[in-house]
Amino acid sequence: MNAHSKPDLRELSYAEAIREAMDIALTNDPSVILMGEDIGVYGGAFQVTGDLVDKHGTDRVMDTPISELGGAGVAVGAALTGLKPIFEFQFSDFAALAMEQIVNQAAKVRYMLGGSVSVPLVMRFPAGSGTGAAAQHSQSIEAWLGHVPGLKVVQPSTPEDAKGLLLAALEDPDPVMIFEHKILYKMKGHVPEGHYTTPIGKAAIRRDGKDVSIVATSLMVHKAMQAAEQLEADGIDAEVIDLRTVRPMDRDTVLSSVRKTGRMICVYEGVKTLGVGAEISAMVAESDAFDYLDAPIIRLGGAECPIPYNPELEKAAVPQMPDILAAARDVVKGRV
Amino acid sequence: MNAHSKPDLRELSYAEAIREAMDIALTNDPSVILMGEDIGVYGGAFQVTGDLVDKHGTDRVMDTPISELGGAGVAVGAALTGLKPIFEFQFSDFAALAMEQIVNQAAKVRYMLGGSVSVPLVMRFPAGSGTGAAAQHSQSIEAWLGHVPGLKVVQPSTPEDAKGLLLAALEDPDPVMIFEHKILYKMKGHVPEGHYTTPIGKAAIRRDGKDVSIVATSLMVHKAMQAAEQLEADGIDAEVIDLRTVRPMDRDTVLSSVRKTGRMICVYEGVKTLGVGAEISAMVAESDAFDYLDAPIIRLGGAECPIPYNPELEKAAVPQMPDILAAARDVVKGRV
Amino acid sequence: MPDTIQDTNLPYAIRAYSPERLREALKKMYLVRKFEEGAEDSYMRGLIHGTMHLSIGQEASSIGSTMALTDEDKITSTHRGHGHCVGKGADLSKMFAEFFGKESGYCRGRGGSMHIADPSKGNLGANGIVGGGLPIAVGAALSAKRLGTGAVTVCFFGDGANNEGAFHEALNMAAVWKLPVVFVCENNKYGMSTSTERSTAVKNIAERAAAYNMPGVTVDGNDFSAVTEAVDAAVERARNGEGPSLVENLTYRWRGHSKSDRNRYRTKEEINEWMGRDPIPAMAKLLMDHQIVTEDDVAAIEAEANQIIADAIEFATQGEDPKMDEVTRDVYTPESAA
Amino acid sequence: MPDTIQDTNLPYAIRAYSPERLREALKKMYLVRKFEEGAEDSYMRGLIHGTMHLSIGQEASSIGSTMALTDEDKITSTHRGHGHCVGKGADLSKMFAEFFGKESGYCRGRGGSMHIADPSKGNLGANGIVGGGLPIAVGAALSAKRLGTGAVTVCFFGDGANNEGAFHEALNMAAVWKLPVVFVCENNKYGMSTSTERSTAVKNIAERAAAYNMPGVTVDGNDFSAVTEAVDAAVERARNGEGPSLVENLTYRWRGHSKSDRNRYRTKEEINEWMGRDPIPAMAKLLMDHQIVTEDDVAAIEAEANQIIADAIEFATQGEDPKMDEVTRDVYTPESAA
Ligand SMILES: Cc1ncc(C[n+]2csc(CCOP(=O)(O)OP(=O)(O)O)c2C)c(N)n1
Ligand SMILES: Cc1ncc(C[n+]2csc(CCOP(=O)(O)OP(=O)(O)O)c2C)c(N)n1
Ligand SMILES: [Mg+2]
Ligand SMILES: [Mg+2]
Repeated sequence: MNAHSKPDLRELSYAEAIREAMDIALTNDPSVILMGEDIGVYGGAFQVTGDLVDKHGTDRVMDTPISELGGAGVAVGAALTGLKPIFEFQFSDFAALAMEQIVNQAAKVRYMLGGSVSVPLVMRFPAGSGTGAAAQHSQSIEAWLGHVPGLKVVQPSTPEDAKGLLLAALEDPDPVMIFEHKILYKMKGHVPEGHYTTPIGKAAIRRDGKDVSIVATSLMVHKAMQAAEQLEADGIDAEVIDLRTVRPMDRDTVLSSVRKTGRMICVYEGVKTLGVGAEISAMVAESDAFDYLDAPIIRLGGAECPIPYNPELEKAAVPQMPDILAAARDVVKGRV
Repeated sequence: MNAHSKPDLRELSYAEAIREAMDIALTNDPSVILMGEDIGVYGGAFQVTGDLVDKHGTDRVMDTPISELGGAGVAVGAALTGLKPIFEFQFSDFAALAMEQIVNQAAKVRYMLGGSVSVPLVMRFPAGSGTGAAAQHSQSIEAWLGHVPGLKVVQPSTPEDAKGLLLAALEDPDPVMIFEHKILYKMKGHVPEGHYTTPIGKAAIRRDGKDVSIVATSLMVHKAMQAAEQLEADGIDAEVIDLRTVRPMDRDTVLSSVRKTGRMICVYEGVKTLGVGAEISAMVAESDAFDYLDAPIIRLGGAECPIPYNPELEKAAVPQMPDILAAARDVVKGRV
Repeated sequence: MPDTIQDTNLPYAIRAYSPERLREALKKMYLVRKFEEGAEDSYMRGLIHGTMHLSIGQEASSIGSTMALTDEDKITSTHRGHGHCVGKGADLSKMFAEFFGKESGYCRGRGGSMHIADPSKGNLGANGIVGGGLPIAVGAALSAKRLGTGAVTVCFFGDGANNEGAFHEALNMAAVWKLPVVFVCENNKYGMSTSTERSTAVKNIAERAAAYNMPGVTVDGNDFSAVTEAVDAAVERARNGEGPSLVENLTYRWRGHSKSDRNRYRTKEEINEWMGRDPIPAMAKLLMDHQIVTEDDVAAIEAEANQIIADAIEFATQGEDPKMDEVTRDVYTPESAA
Repeated sequence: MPDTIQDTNLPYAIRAYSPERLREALKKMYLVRKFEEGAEDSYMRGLIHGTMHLSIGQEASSIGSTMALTDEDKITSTHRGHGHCVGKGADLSKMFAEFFGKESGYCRGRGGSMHIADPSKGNLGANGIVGGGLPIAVGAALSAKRLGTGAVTVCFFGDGANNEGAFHEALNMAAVWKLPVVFVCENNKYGMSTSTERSTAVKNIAERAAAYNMPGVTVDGNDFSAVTEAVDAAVERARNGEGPSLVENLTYRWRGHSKSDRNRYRTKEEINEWMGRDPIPAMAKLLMDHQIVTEDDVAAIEAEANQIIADAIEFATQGEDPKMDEVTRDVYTPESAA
């Protein structure tokens, strides 16, 4: 993930990896369409769709009006009747406008209809802070959707997974919500060629360790890896788990790790209270792994405020590498 | 709470208590207005506003068109400019249509503007299952709003608190979201006359006990109380805490209880994963109270499905009294 | 799909449809009425829980608006959707079984009245969210256009729903993309207790079609022939690739909005006036006037409908309850459930 | 508020406003232009992070639409809102300080370009959510009506925003309740990269006013007098209790949508054509033609604007950064923060 790549391996950025996945899907499956605001000639607000419209045309790469609720609903209706839409929200924040279609319709219709339909819908949400775009363009709302049965929710942290999870989402008959971190779009990493899938519902152990389990999501995985490297100097051997999927959560991988290390830190960018780390923590605290815990379960989540504009304040509002370092030292040394 | 009332104490239903609070507010404060769908001549889908329109007129008790996003936004704009709106969603599920105004506007505008405005807005959400109204009319979504800094979120479980928390919300300069359980609307209980407030942010210990802390919300408080009574026969002395406020959560009351009992069960109706109980559990697991825990923290939350229509299935989808009984017995006897 | 008799002095429906189709339509109108009366009765007797929204009085709109549709065509429906289901060919037994919360119901007892659907017949389902079906219908029309199926989608919604943002966004997209969808507004004067005068800035919902550059027409929604004439033209327009239309059927619900309604927002006189414009006898008269049925035929059709409903109630009563350990079944599609 | 010169041969603005007000308006137009050029420059030099949306080319619309407003009147603005702020009397120094993320900025560095507001002057703020301000404006108008303040609210939004459901819901409620609000659509032909032809089913946004039974008018948004004439009439109508109106100002943004724009959706010719219709020289000419200013006056006004901007940048540069331990300050109002 961090410069793990060998010279002979092809590298792509996270955005390019997503684009490649969409290109493969558009090429292989005529029922796939892309929908979203300014994803055509503009190439998407973050240039993720890029020039796909030139190759696949405006019928397959559809610019929608600025109508998030309606657009999401059109995607739901299309998914119910033979298409496989990949719907891009321009910023994840705007999903607040479409919660009704995502939650009351897409997530529930299969259940409400007793299983007679499926909704093969993929939604992409550029998420997170760090771009100086302030409170209405920087949220992490994966916890909302993670709370909703009927949805699957993933947060790729690497270019490889970004492609693999998107292709897996397209093979999934149910709605899959993909939270992509905007800061990761430009990150490069090895991405295998062609079609492959990364399993939805499986966490990845990014670093083996025995002293403390750091369970992180999205961009925080990289901060956790940096912290783990530095912790080595302290003689602390951290295990870093990339959660990858918020729903369904990979209980086994997390619990096994905690049984081994006896200590856990959850690191996530969303607001701490009722964020993803609350579930990770509670899942461990109610399991048999509880008996292996030697210390409280630490959560490092976003500050209890909207994301501020000032760049230094913006950093102060989400967990940073030194916070992880400090927490790991504390929890290992019994200081909490 | 359950027939605790003395003969000389005045009883009202939960719905009547809320109506009385609104009546007092409309009478005392000319800036208060009620907004919502069919809250006027119809009296509200659950007859909570009742005949208030006859007394206060259609300018103060305003029927809105079926426009949840716009209606909520009008309430935000009115709150920014001198009115104190009490906005009723007909069912909490429809808040999914208004998340943008609730979250991106009401919750954030004060912060985004550096503190130069406040949003004295109260929103009421009839919530929960048990009415046979199925998946789009039965959700518990307090966890979504509990995740949002800038909001306060309460869940009254008694008529007395329903009135007191609403009057407290009206005195609060910031947006307060009130989740009212539809099944409680007809429940009777003592309600003091006149104006009083119940503090936002304070849990209530409904029953003292030493063996296990049962932290419950809304309707679940009553199921927990019933369970606690039955547990007496087993020689289990359960403490029942009514959380009352989801944001800000009353850390002190919960932690003190856990320090005393060493065991905790969280009972909540919302979907278990990423529901309110996840936060209660995680808050304890990361605190010093962790050291007092003699057993894993049990969560009893809603099943991982939308609310089904069939009445028996509907019951199976949320925690019931026997579930609490069984969990308490297990956790006290060391079976988990 | 409409047949073709060319005599333009005849009412449209008589020209456009065979006697068989017209008798079937009358029967469907009776079926909707009897289904709802049966549902109401079951509710009163405590056999059904939850709530229900009856469309009694609106049968010409629901049945008339679905005449031109094949099983490949789609509909999206509303909370007041029993008529649409029947129009789209639903099995009354499975509808009743769903009402009773049975495994043999359309939704295996998970959905109830507000979610009856029959995807095999192109019925994408009722919806508990006012306006929820509008963008979904546009999505179905998008599929039809992209996949070249030739299918048309009829999207039902109420006068109240026309003030939802979803209405605006859906109609705009349908128009911009010229999709094969017909928006059928069943204007029964009220959204719950709120009259269109108090909720809607225009007099007729169809006036709003101009904001989307699509044809909009208002018709007597209790006149079967007028409804079919307007909707069929819109369906044909959609089928020909000319884009969406808005048809407004003016009608009235006799019953309260739902079981909690005290009917305080309208007068007895108004209700009585509209009960005098019952669309079912009007349809029977139309068919009798044109020698398509006799009075006896009508009685026989009504009796047949009664029998179907009685059988449906029996079927529903006999049905099995869902298994309690299957409460989380069907949240995810099996191959993918984690 | 408009003054009164009765000679109807004169352009409206000349009749309606005193020479002082007109000179002030020209100065404000320069201030918007210079502010944005300064912001752009600062951005290029790495002094500002985040994004910004420049309204260069649209100054007649923003300044013209706020002429009739007092400090009691309200506005809601958009992501492209610097002009509206200046129109409503904002202090350029505090605007720049906000851009620079300083404690001395309008939002104490918490909001940035997309959230500048000045409630003390009735400016309820820019908005990062397209369409987000529409219902809020209606709420402000509701307050004015209920509290009897006589205030009018001007609600700015873009052509792109007109396809949001919030637009529909807001305009409908404003009309049903006859509220004192003026909806000002700044139609600059594109929502980001999507032209109105590709996004909107009507040609002119003002056509949609009919769906809300309110007056709708389309004017040359680069013609200051045309803008004031249309908006002032709507403000007066609102002030008189006659309800809302929709005014559409046709204009153009010279710059890309934001810093990420490759300008691939429009031609150089189109941009050049509109740059030829610069509203600022047009306004200067109008005032010169009517002997309100001389060429030297215009130069002096421009120089004054330049100086104000230079001072503002200096003020912003000197400003203190927020304290890092105050990151959660102002989430809640102090008395109530828990
Ligand atoms: C989004 C949403 N808001 C409110 C409701 C509650 N509700 C159900 S039906 C209804 C009235 C709908 O009126 P209309 O669209 O005219 O349909 P009608 O009931 O008259 O057939 C309301 C307010 C809902 N189900 N969904
Ligand atoms: C709800 C929402 N959707 C999308 C965006 C992203 N976005 C910001 S500005 C913009 C274009 C808005 O177009 P228009 O309303 O015409 O205003 P203009 O930028 O042309 O001034 C878009 C799509 C947003 N900020 N909010
Ligand atoms: Mg209606
Ligand atoms: Mg624009």
